[in-house]
Amino acid sequence: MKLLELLGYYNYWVFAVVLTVGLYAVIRKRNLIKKLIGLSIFQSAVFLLYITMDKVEGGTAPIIQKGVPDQVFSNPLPQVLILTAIVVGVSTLALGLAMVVRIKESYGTIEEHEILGAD
Amino acid sequence: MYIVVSIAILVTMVLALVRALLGPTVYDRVLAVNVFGTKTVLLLSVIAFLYGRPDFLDLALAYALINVVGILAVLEFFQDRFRKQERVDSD
Amino acid sequence: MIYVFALFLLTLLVITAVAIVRTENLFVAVMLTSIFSLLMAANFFILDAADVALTEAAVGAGVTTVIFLSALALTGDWEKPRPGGRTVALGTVGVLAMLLIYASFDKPRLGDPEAPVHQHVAPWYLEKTPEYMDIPNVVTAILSSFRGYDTLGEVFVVFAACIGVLFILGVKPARQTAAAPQPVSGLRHHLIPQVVGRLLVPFIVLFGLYVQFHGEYGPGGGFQAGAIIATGVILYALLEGEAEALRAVPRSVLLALVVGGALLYGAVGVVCMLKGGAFLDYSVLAADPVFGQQLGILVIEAGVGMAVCGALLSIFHAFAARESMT
Amino acid sequence: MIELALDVVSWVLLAVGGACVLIGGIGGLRLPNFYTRIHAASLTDTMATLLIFVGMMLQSGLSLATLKLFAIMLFLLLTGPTATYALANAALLSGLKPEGDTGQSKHGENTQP
Repeated sequence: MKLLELLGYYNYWVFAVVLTVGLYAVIRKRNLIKKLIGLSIFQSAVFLLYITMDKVEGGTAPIIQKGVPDQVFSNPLPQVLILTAIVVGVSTLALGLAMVVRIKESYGTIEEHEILGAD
Repeated sequence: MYIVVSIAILVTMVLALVRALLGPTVYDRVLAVNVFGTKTVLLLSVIAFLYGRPDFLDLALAYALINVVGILAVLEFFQDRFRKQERVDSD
Repeated sequence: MIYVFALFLLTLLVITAVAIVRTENLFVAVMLTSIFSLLMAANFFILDAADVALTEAAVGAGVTTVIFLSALALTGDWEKPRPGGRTVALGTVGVLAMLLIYASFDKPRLGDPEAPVHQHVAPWYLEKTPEYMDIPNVVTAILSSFRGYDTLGEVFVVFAACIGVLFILGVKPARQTAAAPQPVSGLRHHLIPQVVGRLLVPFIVLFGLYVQFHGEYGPGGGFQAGAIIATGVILYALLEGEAEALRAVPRSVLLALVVGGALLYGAVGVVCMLKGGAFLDYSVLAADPVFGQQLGILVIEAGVGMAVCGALLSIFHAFAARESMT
Repeated sequence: MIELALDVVSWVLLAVGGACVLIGGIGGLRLPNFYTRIHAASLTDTMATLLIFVGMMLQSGLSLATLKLFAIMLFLLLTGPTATYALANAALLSGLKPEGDTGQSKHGENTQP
């Protein structure tokens, strides 16, 4: 029983590791695009946490089928939050990349230390 | 029966990921992404049947259609860079 | 049994994330990011989140890769490695990981029905949806009707991001390079992808519309449909060249789509107020409240689809136009 | 009786499809250079798609799901080879020459695409 019970927490551990990998990329890497990629990994980890919480044992996706009498459903609420968060995430990512392109044109580099040096 | 097929697909995904990480030339990585995409479509269809909810096949259909866009975008990206390199070499 | 799949795919997810951060070549990082998004969609699907998986698929496979590649084409392709000790960064990140893993032990196990998150609001939604809206897809019902005001906020965020990108990339570059911006021709000499692509684009757009209007009965809705249709037009732009795609869907139409989608959403809210209900309370839209809700959901999903499709496409064209300038 | 026959046939198809997928994965990993790997990956892709989807279609009988399965199979069969062709074409154009019989990949490091 111990292994199966530990297995139940595996999702949270993966969330913790992917979150810290994303944070490491944002902190450590100096290339602005690599920072944005790290940010999107960080975001995906948070999405994974929300969707892990919505799963109910033996439940299916919350789409009510007419015929089936009593059906166990997974929790629809986190899915709604994450659905919009993904599209917003891509839009802000595009905004970030647009700024990186303009930084490259005015500073000639997208390495953070060179930009700070140039100022 | 679906479980055996999904296990086979998952193992192939691992192999494709290893090829994506190792791949010497960049085109190996593009090939790995292509293989990975096709396997995801297969995996999603098999799991939709495994869960007994065949009306979720829309997801696999979406992937089947959209996968090729990423690959062509990569090749377009390479073609531009190759053409820019040629222009730099010529003048 | 789902533990086997979840175990496999989550481990792959961690490996891909670490690989993305470690590679020096940014292009390889973008390729691994598209694998990362494929894995995320598979994970969402296994955890019973069909709508979210479809959104991740529609957005992750096509649009994210294309936007990243356009940005890479305009900036450098290589990342300068950073010498020096990594101990400080690794130390802080390691401590944070330990804390998070320690905190996860008093969380409910995966799929535990008695978990507090399933006790309060979710059962109410699951009961009230057949009663108020009578549509099968509870996620779309919550997204568009119970939390319609919040989704309105989401549409305005996408709208603002699109306008932001257009402003930032609209300005002429400081140093106009001497080379005349030769028209970016599509994959000209690739005959086979062009023929197949020309055959595929209508099906992608048709599938996008199917996802749009199928939002009540199965996984689907405005966000996914907008992303899928945008991916279809991006495929057309890749094959025929960006100028050709602009001729097919000109910029004025794109801006009209973005503004129209957001306005349509707001207008439905105002109409509800005019007919005596609260803002975005669709039951007053028609005589029978259930039909009014369904009508309201259909119209605002169309508004969301238009806004997202227009925003993603104008972002793509802004990047592509920038590419042909430099 | 028919039900049993259908089940057996679809199981066989699924098993062979799974084996095909596995062969493609292993081939993609072990073969020496790019052009041999592209053979392994793409040929078995198309074959496995055919087998697995026909196997599943037999299981689901005449229903909307069968139509969706057929549509997925059709688009996969359409886009898979196209993507592989475009990939091989781009690789050839950018100077990655297929090896003769030397077998070792000339482009060791991926700095030069």
